[in-house]
Amino acid sequence: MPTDRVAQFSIEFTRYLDPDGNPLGPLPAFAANPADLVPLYRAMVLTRTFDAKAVAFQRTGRLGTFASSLGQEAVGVGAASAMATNDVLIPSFRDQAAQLWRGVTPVELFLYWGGDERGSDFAGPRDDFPISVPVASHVPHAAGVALALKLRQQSRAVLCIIGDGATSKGDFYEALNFAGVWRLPLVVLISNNQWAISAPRAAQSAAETLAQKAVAVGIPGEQVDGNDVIAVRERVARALERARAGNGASLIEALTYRLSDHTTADDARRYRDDAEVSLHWHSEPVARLRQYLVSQGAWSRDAEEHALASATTEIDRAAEAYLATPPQPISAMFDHLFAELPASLTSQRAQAIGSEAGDG
Amino acid sequence: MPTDRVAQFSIEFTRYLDPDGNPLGPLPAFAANPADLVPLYRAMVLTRTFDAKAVAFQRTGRLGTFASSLGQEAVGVGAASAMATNDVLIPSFRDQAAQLWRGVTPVELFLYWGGDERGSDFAGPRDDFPISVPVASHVPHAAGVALALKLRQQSRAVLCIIGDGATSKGDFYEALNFAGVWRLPLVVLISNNQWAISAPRAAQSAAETLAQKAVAVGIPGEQVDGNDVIAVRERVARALERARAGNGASLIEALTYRLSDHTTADDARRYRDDAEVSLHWHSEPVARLRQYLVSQGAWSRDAEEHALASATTEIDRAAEAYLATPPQPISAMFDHLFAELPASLTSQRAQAIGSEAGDG
Amino acid sequence: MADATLVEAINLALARAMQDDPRVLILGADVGKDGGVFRATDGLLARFGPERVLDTPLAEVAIAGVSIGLAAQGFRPVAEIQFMGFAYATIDQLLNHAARLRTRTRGRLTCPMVLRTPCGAGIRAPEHHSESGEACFTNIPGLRIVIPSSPQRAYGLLLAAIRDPDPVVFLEPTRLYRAFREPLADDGKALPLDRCFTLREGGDVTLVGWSAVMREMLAAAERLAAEGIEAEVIDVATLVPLDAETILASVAKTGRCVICHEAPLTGGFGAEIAAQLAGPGLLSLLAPVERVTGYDTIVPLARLEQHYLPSVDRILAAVRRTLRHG
Amino acid sequence: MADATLVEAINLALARAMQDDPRVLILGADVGKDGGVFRATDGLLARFGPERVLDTPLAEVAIAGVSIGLAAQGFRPVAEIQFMGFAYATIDQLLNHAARLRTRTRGRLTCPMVLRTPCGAGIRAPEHHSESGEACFTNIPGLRIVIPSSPQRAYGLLLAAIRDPDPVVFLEPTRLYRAFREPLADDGKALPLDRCFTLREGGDVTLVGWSAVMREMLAAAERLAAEGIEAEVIDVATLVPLDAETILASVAKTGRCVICHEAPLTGGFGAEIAAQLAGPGLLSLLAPVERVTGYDTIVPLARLEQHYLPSVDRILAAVRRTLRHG
Ligand SMILES: Cc1ncc(C[n+]2csc(CCOP(=O)(O)OP(=O)(O)O)c2C)c(N)n1
Ligand SMILES: Cc1ncc(C[n+]2csc(CCOP(=O)(O)OP(=O)(O)O)c2C)c(N)n1
Ligand SMILES: [Mg+2]
Ligand SMILES: [Mg+2]
Repeated sequence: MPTDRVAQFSIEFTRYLDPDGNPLGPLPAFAANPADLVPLYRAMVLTRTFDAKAVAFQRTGRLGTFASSLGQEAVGVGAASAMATNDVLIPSFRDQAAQLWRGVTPVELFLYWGGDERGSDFAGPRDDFPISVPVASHVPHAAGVALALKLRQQSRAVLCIIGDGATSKGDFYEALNFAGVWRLPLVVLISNNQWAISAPRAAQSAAETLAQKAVAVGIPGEQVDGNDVIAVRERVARALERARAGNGASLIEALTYRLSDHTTADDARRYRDDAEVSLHWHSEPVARLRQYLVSQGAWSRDAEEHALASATTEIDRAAEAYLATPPQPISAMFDHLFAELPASLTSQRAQAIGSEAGDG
Repeated sequence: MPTDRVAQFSIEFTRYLDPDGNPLGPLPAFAANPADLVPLYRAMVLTRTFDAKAVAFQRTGRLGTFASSLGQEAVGVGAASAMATNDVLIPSFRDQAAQLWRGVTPVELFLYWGGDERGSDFAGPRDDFPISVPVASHVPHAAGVALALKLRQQSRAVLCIIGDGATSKGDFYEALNFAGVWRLPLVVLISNNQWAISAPRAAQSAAETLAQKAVAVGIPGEQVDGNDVIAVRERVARALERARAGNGASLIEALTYRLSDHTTADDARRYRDDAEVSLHWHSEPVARLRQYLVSQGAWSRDAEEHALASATTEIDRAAEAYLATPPQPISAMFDHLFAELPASLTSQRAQAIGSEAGDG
Repeated sequence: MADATLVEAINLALARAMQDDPRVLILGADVGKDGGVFRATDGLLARFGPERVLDTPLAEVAIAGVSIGLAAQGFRPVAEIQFMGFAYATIDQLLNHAARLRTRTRGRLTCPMVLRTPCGAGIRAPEHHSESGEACFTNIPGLRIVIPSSPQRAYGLLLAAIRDPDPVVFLEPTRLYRAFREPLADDGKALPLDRCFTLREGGDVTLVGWSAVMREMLAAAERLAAEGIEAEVIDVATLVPLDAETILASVAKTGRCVICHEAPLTGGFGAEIAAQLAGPGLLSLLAPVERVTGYDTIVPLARLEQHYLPSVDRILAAVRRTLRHG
Repeated sequence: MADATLVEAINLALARAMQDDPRVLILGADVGKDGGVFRATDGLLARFGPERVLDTPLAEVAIAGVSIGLAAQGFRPVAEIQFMGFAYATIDQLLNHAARLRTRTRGRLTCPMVLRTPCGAGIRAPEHHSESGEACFTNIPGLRIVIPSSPQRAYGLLLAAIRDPDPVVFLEPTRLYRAFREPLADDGKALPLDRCFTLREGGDVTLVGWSAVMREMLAAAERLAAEGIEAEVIDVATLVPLDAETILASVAKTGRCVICHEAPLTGGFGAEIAAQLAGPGLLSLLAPVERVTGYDTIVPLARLEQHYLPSVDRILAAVRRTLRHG
């Protein structure tokens, strides 16, 4: 049969530290001095502490439904630490690790998950988007922001984080295709935690890897060990540099695992074996980096105790501040809807405020 | 850097006849006897004759906006001739070649494009879908029909035809991903005519081929010369057999060219060089197969004249029949909306019929 | 005859429909082992198997579109979209295809599908999980739009929706999923899809609405009864096709009407009912028609949510305004 | 001051907005060299270059979503969707994001975008090209919905929409694109986005509507005038936010109202206007409010299309019914 091979592709996987924290080869420059990795470690600990507190608050009725990132801390910390301050983060609902690194405060996160819109009015990264609850619906926004940066000829890039389930959605695909056509300064990072609520990775797509979805839109795609914060940071940094340099978008699939329930409203035991979860505890990211730091004499039991203590103090203070924050006035419901409230809504606003006493 | 190659892919391109109709190698079994290819040739001629008449009718106000398939006849005829009668066709708006082969009558096509819904009530292939005008929105339907066939354990398959522009849409991608996960008996055929109205192929996606979009969903993808009816039929037949045998979905990109304006409402000169069009006339499918048949002594000037004459007669007869078909009664607007017209609509129906005289 | 919550009634109706008709299938994200994020499909996978309860990838457009293909082939798919906030993406498929496949083919192909999705606020849910978006679907000819407000009506109306030969959008108020129980006979009896339900009779004022806020309407009626004011309470239940007759007949009797829904006021479906009263019903009206609804704002997050929802007090205030006339 | 058609007015407004404000961008399929399938963007690529007139791949969801990202970054994207039939896919992005980005972030990020799309029947277009789907957008808080019905209003309202700091859905009646010309001063003057337009004054009956059918309403008013009946004709133009005052004031004067739109009756936005009359406007009504609209059916293909559209005769018949009262 007269056929020619017209195109070829391959997907690579990168990892620097094995699950026990042993280096598999020379580490990238930023990791040359183990002490420089301590901030990454502290950030993962802070995230884990925040998650634990948030789950506890939800259980005791002080927070709404919450999505823990337990086991995925390296994805967010590795990626955010690879970003420049003026890059833009467009996160999903499980990306508190990245948000905290970017300067979103724990108080703001508590407020948001506690049902207060002010939690998305970040004092810190003003261009960063609020988290996207509708899965993958923010990837087009990320493409739009990236287009804005490109049109202004700024050397800035956009990082958009999504889950494995999000890769099944058309908006993810359409936006990635735009990014390919326009060579946008965009990096889409898939935090593949192997589950989308009860759907295991294999039920989400017949694709052998999620990284290869890049092939469909003609951009580079690769896999990285999402529990190896060094690998995540190195690969995301490279992709962001590429983007800022005008060489276009890329897709990175970080392989990690959701050690928690999907959210506090979920009971994973209905669909997932505990055995599988226990297995994955062996490769979780915090212990992995700790083991490496300890092996390099850059970390100690003391340091660990101090780190945990200071993280706990910081989160507890934030929790207090959150609980002490009075709710917004009812009028807030109307006051951010438009730049200027249309005349037709002033009576509704008055009614709502008036009903304050009687109602609720 | 510690990296492993974890996946590899390649895309192949198939062609049996070169643009001058010279075989590049042994032909598939169905083409062993040149005489067996004559029905394919006649079908392409019939389609081209229908298109010419439809365009003429539109120009003279006897038909609505119409999309000619000039230059793409081999895609539809090759693919449809590879289908079993009880396979299901889910076509786009430029797939009259496939529809005619499947038994949709020229009268039905004229009625449809003339603005009469009865044109989609095919007397022939009852399971085939009406053409889809919203680009790519029918690919999910094709996946659904394929799922139905699979659940009933029938050895039937679905052929869905789309354009190159359609491959940028999320519904195409979502449906193809479902087909991958569920190993559906579905073949999606891209009639890549290099243009989506004014958007050239390169502006549609940075992907080197459209066939490689299959990689994103873990199904086989390949390219075929869409102006070589033998190649199209052979590759589509193989993919359909694979589907019927329970081995899942595949994606085929047929490379062809839109020799006409996008539709009768379009003026391609606004965005496309005539030089490019002339160039592509050299590789158009009808002449290519004719040259092969002639070289094999299976076709002659006489045969050609007869073929054209009979095609013209058939299309003219159909055109007459279409023009002679009175419009539906106004009540038709209501009578196919629901299985049973809700009481709340009976008065609207009466009003519409009543206004027949006064109105319009 | 056991008591059931609304979500249990949905589950019973689904099981009954699947048992009665092998063409009925369920598909959606997490509808299998997980039993749906609200447990509406709990146990159905175990009972009917993976060929009739299909977990899908996470893609609402395809869930709707695949259902259309299944329906055209003679199946009776019941698709679940996890929250209304994610159902808007399916409007394209519903409007351009499901609602008109029969019309487009003059009846050759039809689309007997049901698209189920939870709606409404009041459960302190995350962002995008509290909308009442029914008005995005009520001006789409070819669709039926149904919203039950009790376990019994949920059961009977869902059975009717599944048996209906045309597409139905079936909205389920999350606030009522587990709010209360009702005796429910799992007898396979469907309720009519073209009829309002009069929950309480009264001659002084008509309260008409749908979805979760029916509870506040009934509570308001109680309070009024204590004052000797008899309110007639009507659950529209099937918004499209609308049973205007029942509403008009009630207002012909009471002369006063308060329309109540959780969705925003402007362009909400309550306007259609008010329009019926301004038209055919005008001569019955003794007082201006009142609408008590959600405000024309985004539903606030949990901390302010309850101030958005129509309250018993707002309903009572509206009723009192209507009673001041004539 | 040259005469212009509606589509030429759109083109002039786009050019003016781009010239006045470097943040204004145009994006969509075929908006570049081709100048848009209706030529609304004709010449803009040549004049403003490929960095401000962007041809996109064929993907409506992304066109809307990318516009949101651009707007959040301070650009003023004007996105074109080729036909309303393909705009429904963007409701998810408009409702869940564009309409609430300001609300979600307490004003930190905003969404000053315009989504333009042609709407309506009457040009013998192919399937899915003739819908009037405005009611799918009018119950979405945070969005403005605008439909001009003349070249002058198209020009002034589009300028206002582009300058507005919040998202606007701008619908353009294809039937009017080239139906008639009007003197148009390309003076960069915007028209208010919160006001109805009274096209003709009269004391006997109020005709209120929007989009292409304004022409039939004006023709009906002519015919009535010949009989000595003075109709006041109001073009709502901006459906949301609705200027109910102007309509109520007119009906307070006339006591009679006929609402007209091309979209289907049930759940159409005309119901909102009737609801205003049944509420605050009730005491002015001397006759039942009439609605003359498209039927609750799929818009038929070309051969029956004209029987679907509201006609002058249907409007006149409705007016006569209102005049029989009081
Ligand atoms: C469009 C959409 N559909 C459904 C949901 C409900 N939902 C919330 S999270 C989730 C699973 C997401 O899985 P994945 O993308 O892998 O992210 P993860 O939760 O694993 O972080 C679903 C289905 C949603 N939020 N958005
Ligand atoms: C969803 C959608 N968007 C826009 C259009 C308008 N439109 C009709 S055909 C077309 C181009 C389609 O290009 P392609 O898929 O390559 O098919 P071709 O016309 O080349 O056969 C467009 C944009 C449409 N019909 N559907
Ligand atoms: Mg996941
Ligand atoms: Mg094409």
